[in-house]
Amino acid sequence: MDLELTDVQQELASTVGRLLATKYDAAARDEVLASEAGYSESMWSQFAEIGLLGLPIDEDYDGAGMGFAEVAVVMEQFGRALTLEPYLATVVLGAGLITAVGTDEQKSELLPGVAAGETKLALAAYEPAGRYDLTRPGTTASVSESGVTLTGEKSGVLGLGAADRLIVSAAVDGGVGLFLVDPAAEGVTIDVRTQADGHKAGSVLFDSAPATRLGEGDASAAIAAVIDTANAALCAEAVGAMEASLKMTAEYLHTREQFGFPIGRNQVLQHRAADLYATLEYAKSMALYAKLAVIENNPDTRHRDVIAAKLVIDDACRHISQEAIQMHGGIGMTMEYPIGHYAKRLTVIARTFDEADALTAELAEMGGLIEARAADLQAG
Amino acid sequence: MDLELTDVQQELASTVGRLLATKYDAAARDEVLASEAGYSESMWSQFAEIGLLGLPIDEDYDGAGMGFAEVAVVMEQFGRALTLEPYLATVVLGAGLITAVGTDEQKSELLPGVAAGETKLALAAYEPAGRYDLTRPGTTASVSESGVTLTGEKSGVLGLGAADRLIVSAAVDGGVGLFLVDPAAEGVTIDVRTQADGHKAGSVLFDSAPATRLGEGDASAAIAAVIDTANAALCAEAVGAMEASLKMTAEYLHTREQFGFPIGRNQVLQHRAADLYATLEYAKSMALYAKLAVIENNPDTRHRDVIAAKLVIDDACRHISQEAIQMHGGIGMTMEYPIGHYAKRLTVIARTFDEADALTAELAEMGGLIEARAADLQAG
Amino acid sequence: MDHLLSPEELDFAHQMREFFRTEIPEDIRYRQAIGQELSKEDIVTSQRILNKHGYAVPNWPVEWGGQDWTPVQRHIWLEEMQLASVPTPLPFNTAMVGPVIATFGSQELKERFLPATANIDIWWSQGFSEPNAGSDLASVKTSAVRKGDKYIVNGQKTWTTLGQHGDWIFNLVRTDPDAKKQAGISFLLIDMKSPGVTVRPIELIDGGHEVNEVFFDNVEVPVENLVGEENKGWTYAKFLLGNERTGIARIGDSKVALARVKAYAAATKTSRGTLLDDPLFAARLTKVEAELTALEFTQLRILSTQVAGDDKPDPRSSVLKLRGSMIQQDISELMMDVLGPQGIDFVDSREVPTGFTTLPPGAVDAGPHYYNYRKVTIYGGSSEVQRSIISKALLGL
Amino acid sequence: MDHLLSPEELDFAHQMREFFRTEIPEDIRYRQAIGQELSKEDIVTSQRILNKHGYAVPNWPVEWGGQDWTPVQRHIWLEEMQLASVPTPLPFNTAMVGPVIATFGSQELKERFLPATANIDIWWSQGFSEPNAGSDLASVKTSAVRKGDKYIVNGQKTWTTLGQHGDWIFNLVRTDPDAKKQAGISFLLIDMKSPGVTVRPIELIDGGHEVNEVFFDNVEVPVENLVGEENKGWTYAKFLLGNERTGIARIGDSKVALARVKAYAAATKTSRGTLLDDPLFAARLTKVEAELTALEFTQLRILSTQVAGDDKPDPRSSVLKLRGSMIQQDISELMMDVLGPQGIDFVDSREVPTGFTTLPPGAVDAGPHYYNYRKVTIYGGSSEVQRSIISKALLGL
Repeated sequence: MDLELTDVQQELASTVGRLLATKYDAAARDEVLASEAGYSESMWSQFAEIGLLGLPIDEDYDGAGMGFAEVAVVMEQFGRALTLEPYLATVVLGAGLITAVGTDEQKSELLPGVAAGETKLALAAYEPAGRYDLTRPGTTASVSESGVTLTGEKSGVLGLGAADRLIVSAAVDGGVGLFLVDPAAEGVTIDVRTQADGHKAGSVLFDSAPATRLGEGDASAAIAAVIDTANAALCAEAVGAMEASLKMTAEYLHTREQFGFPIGRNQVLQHRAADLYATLEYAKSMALYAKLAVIENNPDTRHRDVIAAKLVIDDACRHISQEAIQMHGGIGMTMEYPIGHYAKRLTVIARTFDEADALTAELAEMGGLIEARAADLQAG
Repeated sequence: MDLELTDVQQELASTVGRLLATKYDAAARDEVLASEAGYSESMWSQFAEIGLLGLPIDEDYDGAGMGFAEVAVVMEQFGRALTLEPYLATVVLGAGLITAVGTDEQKSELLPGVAAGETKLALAAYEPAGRYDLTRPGTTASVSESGVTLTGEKSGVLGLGAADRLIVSAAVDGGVGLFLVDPAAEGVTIDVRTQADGHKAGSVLFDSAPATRLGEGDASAAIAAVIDTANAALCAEAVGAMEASLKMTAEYLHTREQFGFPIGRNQVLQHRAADLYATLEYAKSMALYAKLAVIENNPDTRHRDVIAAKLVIDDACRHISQEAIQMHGGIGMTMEYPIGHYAKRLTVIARTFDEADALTAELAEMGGLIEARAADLQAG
Repeated sequence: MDHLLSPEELDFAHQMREFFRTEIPEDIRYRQAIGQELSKEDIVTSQRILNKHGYAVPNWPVEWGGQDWTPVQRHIWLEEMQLASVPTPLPFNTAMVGPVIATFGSQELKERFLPATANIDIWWSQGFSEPNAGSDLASVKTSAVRKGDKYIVNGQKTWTTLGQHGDWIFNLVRTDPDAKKQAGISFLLIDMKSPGVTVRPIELIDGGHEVNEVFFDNVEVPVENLVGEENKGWTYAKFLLGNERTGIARIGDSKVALARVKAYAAATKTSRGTLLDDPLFAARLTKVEAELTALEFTQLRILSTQVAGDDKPDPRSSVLKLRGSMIQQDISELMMDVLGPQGIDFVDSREVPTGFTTLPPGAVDAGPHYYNYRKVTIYGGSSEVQRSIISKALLGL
Repeated sequence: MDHLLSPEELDFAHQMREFFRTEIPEDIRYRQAIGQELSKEDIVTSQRILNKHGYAVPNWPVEWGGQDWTPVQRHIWLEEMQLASVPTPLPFNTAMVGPVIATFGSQELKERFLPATANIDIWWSQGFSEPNAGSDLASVKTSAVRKGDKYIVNGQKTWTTLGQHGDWIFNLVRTDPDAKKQAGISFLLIDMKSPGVTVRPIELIDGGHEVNEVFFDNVEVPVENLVGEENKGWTYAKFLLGNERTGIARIGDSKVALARVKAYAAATKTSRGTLLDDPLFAARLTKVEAELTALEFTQLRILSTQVAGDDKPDPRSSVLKLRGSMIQQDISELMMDVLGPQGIDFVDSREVPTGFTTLPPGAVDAGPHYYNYRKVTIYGGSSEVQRSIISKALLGL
């Protein structure tokens, strides 16, 4: 049994970690945050250069041909530095779906550009009325001889604004299809918003907008799978952000003095920090659990295991983000101090793709993780 | 606005408190606990002497003609001393139901005996298959010319063993009726058990057991009302037991030394004790809330308010009983030290008549305590 | 609560209810009710109406505009005000500097400041906290050195709420650098238009501008602006901090906020019905409702004791702060959960470009509110401070 | 977990699974599975079978019956044993005194005690805790005064688990009253049949007899019963307490217990279906399931690091104890909630007089178990001690 990172993964972690430590410190990040685009094109190019953007893309399409394990390594580092670039949108969701359902031609057209840092993608799948539901899009595709057009509204589109191409889910043939849309095309209106964590997202309106079908057949399973993968990626990112939050909080407790001694001498804060540490360990374990589930990709257990992981991690995000601010006191609520930025990202992660109550109910309905069994009862 | 006890109530509290302080200390209680009957006849007589048993009974039937406010005062004192006598069973449930639905004749026959300490009662309403449900008894009453007989099984009968007369709910006329049964009669089998807290309760089997109808008509509302009253009484008892638990825990923290100083110097224990104090305040407030609801007896809100109170108090029972043991350490788990006895009573109270999850769901379904309202939304 | 009140108290409650709902402009109450940030003008308008009718500063001496009310009446006044979504009078004026001047100030100071303070002709700011002081308020470093008939003030204050609107600021300053910590502090009133006063906004994670840093660079302050005696300022500060402990639970506000959560939840569709029907959400909401009731009755029990004449400090006031702030945070979190994916963005308005679906109610304030309310367990005596107070009373350690 | 194992590890797991489920008598495993208290005979029978096959003391040196297993193999051994409801070998023998004698004892002591200890021919009791010591184990007061070739032992031990079955007891005794706390302590083996040894039961709130007080009244103990050197006992005690930290999470046991809760809940009717369908109960259960998985993977991550060769003490072991004990308590509470009104009574058997409804599964053990499990956050290093360990490692304070 070996659950540690491979040498290659460790090297990857160090490479990304070093890059971010030098180029993406709090001051650099503040600049990115304040920028119109909300992310750094220059960082994006550097991500491309060191191969992060093509990491999970097949070698045939200029990618590195690696797997989710490596993506998770990158996401954890991104979480640590709180990067703002649309990696999840472009590489995990976008390239993930193209890889899953795209035709060879579509892959050839789009994936090399992603790997090279030239093409950004966004998945437009959620809708204003649907909350977190992906299975019943109100957006419809209309197929005629002159081509396909889409009509409807999407919301919560991560990476909107930066995206060169949208992947849009729509009702078609009694099921759900995926479509490629140029956000600059006629009939497409975008409304980019800024999330609490600084990430750009937003809504898109399609009014008979020209579209191309991505792959063929019903895409529901592919969408569900890519959201599982993205959730596992968020788990990794959350772990990075929580580890950084705890480290920062521990340092603060160690150095901040009040009434003449470091506030970390307060036993109450020590014990609460210990609880945060335990919570972080749980989160790390469940990020690993989600990662293994995505890699194994067992259709009977993947979704179940990922939501179990996200559930624990949502709780951890809440616990650590709230306590980190409380233990910092007022300074933790200011934009000039980093801990609040972490708290905001963690709060958003716990509300991205799902909500904890619904995950809990869903996991329970799926039968949970442990089989009911009592020696003095018939199975039932 | 005056929420304090009246002078009479304060006097009552002192009288009961003094009696119990002198006659019902931990050693005396241990003896009662170890006895076959599980309660003290001598204490029962003294309760009768100072008028506690007839407290809420009408003066026409030799009672004091007081109300639930005074019963709550007594219950709180009983909670503080952790008395084992079947007061709830006899006075609150038994006499309460007879007062509510009994005929004048039945009241004359039974209530003076209760007030005098000569008659004990028990309500047999729960059934093994019904969990906490009271509305659909499987026990049936069969009415013929020779009289009424009951057939069925009851469980969770508080005060069983001591009771001279059982009040039994049974299906009759398409509704629920109440019946008086002599536990010594033919066709009645009783199985007395000891609860975790030392109180006696148990099951009764009726096999065409002779019975007399208590009052007439459907008794569902009366049963629901008396359970609300009993729940409010348990709230008061729980407050007494929790206050004693917290006092004992605070004293322990103050006097117990480890590593050379009182363990209460540990800031962690100080803050956790403070949380217990806050929890106790909530419990006191909700015991008051339940008491006012029972006294006001508004049919639209009484049940709702009582379960809201019990819900908060169940949580408080859990918080305080668990933390009181944890803060005592191993000694708190021994029978020779009182705190564990309090913990057991509190654990049982939180599971008497209801369970917290079900209360929460019920309160939610009743619409909760606060009306939904938003200035920017139509009422809906 | 009505059924607990005496007939006189009930009359009073009806009178207040009627007053707040008819005299305070509906648009102000509407903005307050739906969680919009109020402008300075809103706050001033509202308070001046209150003051005109004698309802701005009931806790002050009657001579200066106060009311000879019982604790229960004061509670009713505040509760009804919050339930009517009337903005409460500016606490820096009415609960802080006003009572201090009224109690410890000279007749001259009273005449000069109290009417203007009650009527919010002066908007007061608070200059207590300093950088890195945290809960250790007595570690004042801002100095006031007497030079003739002036003090020369140098130093920095922080966390000055709404300081951007401030006309005057009341400060703790160190007038005797050699005295021990609490000694050597004075209570000084400073005109914020004085040369050398600079206000710098602190940007908070909720995206708003609520608090400020205030810098004093050789600011000249006339000695007559000293309240009470030199070096006795800590006494006045403690008096100030001990005021109005029961109002701190903000129960009326929490009721309004929770009613709003509930109404939105009932209007929020999920895949299985409305969010209010969702068993897990409903359970969390219901527990908070029950706890809010417990909090309210804790407050009423304290009031009831006060009526009975016991006026010594009560650890139960700390329970009100400790639990009241938790409940405020819980409600802010429930509101976030109602909004779900639509509570993630920071937007200025529910309006969207043509054709897009309008954002749901709460979309503007749910997120900022949640982040902003992280403060309620930190300020005004953090939860940690409250627990220490309670345990001291409880354990005597 | 199987899919995480290497082929060799998987073979090993299958071998263990098979062994435990075929060689250990089914009636013992059944009693263990449904929460019945096991008799001394059950425990002895089971351990002797294990020992016969070399599976009682894998953590010991191979020369004394141990196995040269990897940490992962040891984990598999324990996990499969718990999943098969096989009672784990008596920890006083196998995890405590055995390793101490094997590491610090003389050759003579080893020969005399180790085989009998592994085979539970001697039932060991633990004589560490003393009245009022609590977590302060080094405050040993029981004295052993050397007189010729004997020690004269006087004093009292407490919390001696299953001491009523004990043949021998290993003790911390004070041999140098003048030395500082931790110095002056020795590790002494005492035959419990010696004159002057009295065992008195401590009655616990769960109604059972699990722990004891042990009194020593001028007990004569041959000096050859000293382990290692005089006054070095604290070193051996620390070694003992540091052993087997990963097993402390009891994950296999918790899985079995949770599966049982779930099966009972599915069989429990409520007014709306089964308890397992109740959204609030199911949510609580599901959260505990997810947390138990998190705990398991935390344990596996530690094991994985151990494989990689890092053997220094790890604050994550304290996480295992802290959270593992919480989960055990949570499960015991869920079980209480499954039983509902029928978990309130203390009964010896599910059997009832003729005609009455048989009590549901769990009715006998749910309550006592809940009360008994209050101990798991107290003993073996309380939760408070674990938090202090973690924060020390984390904050270095």
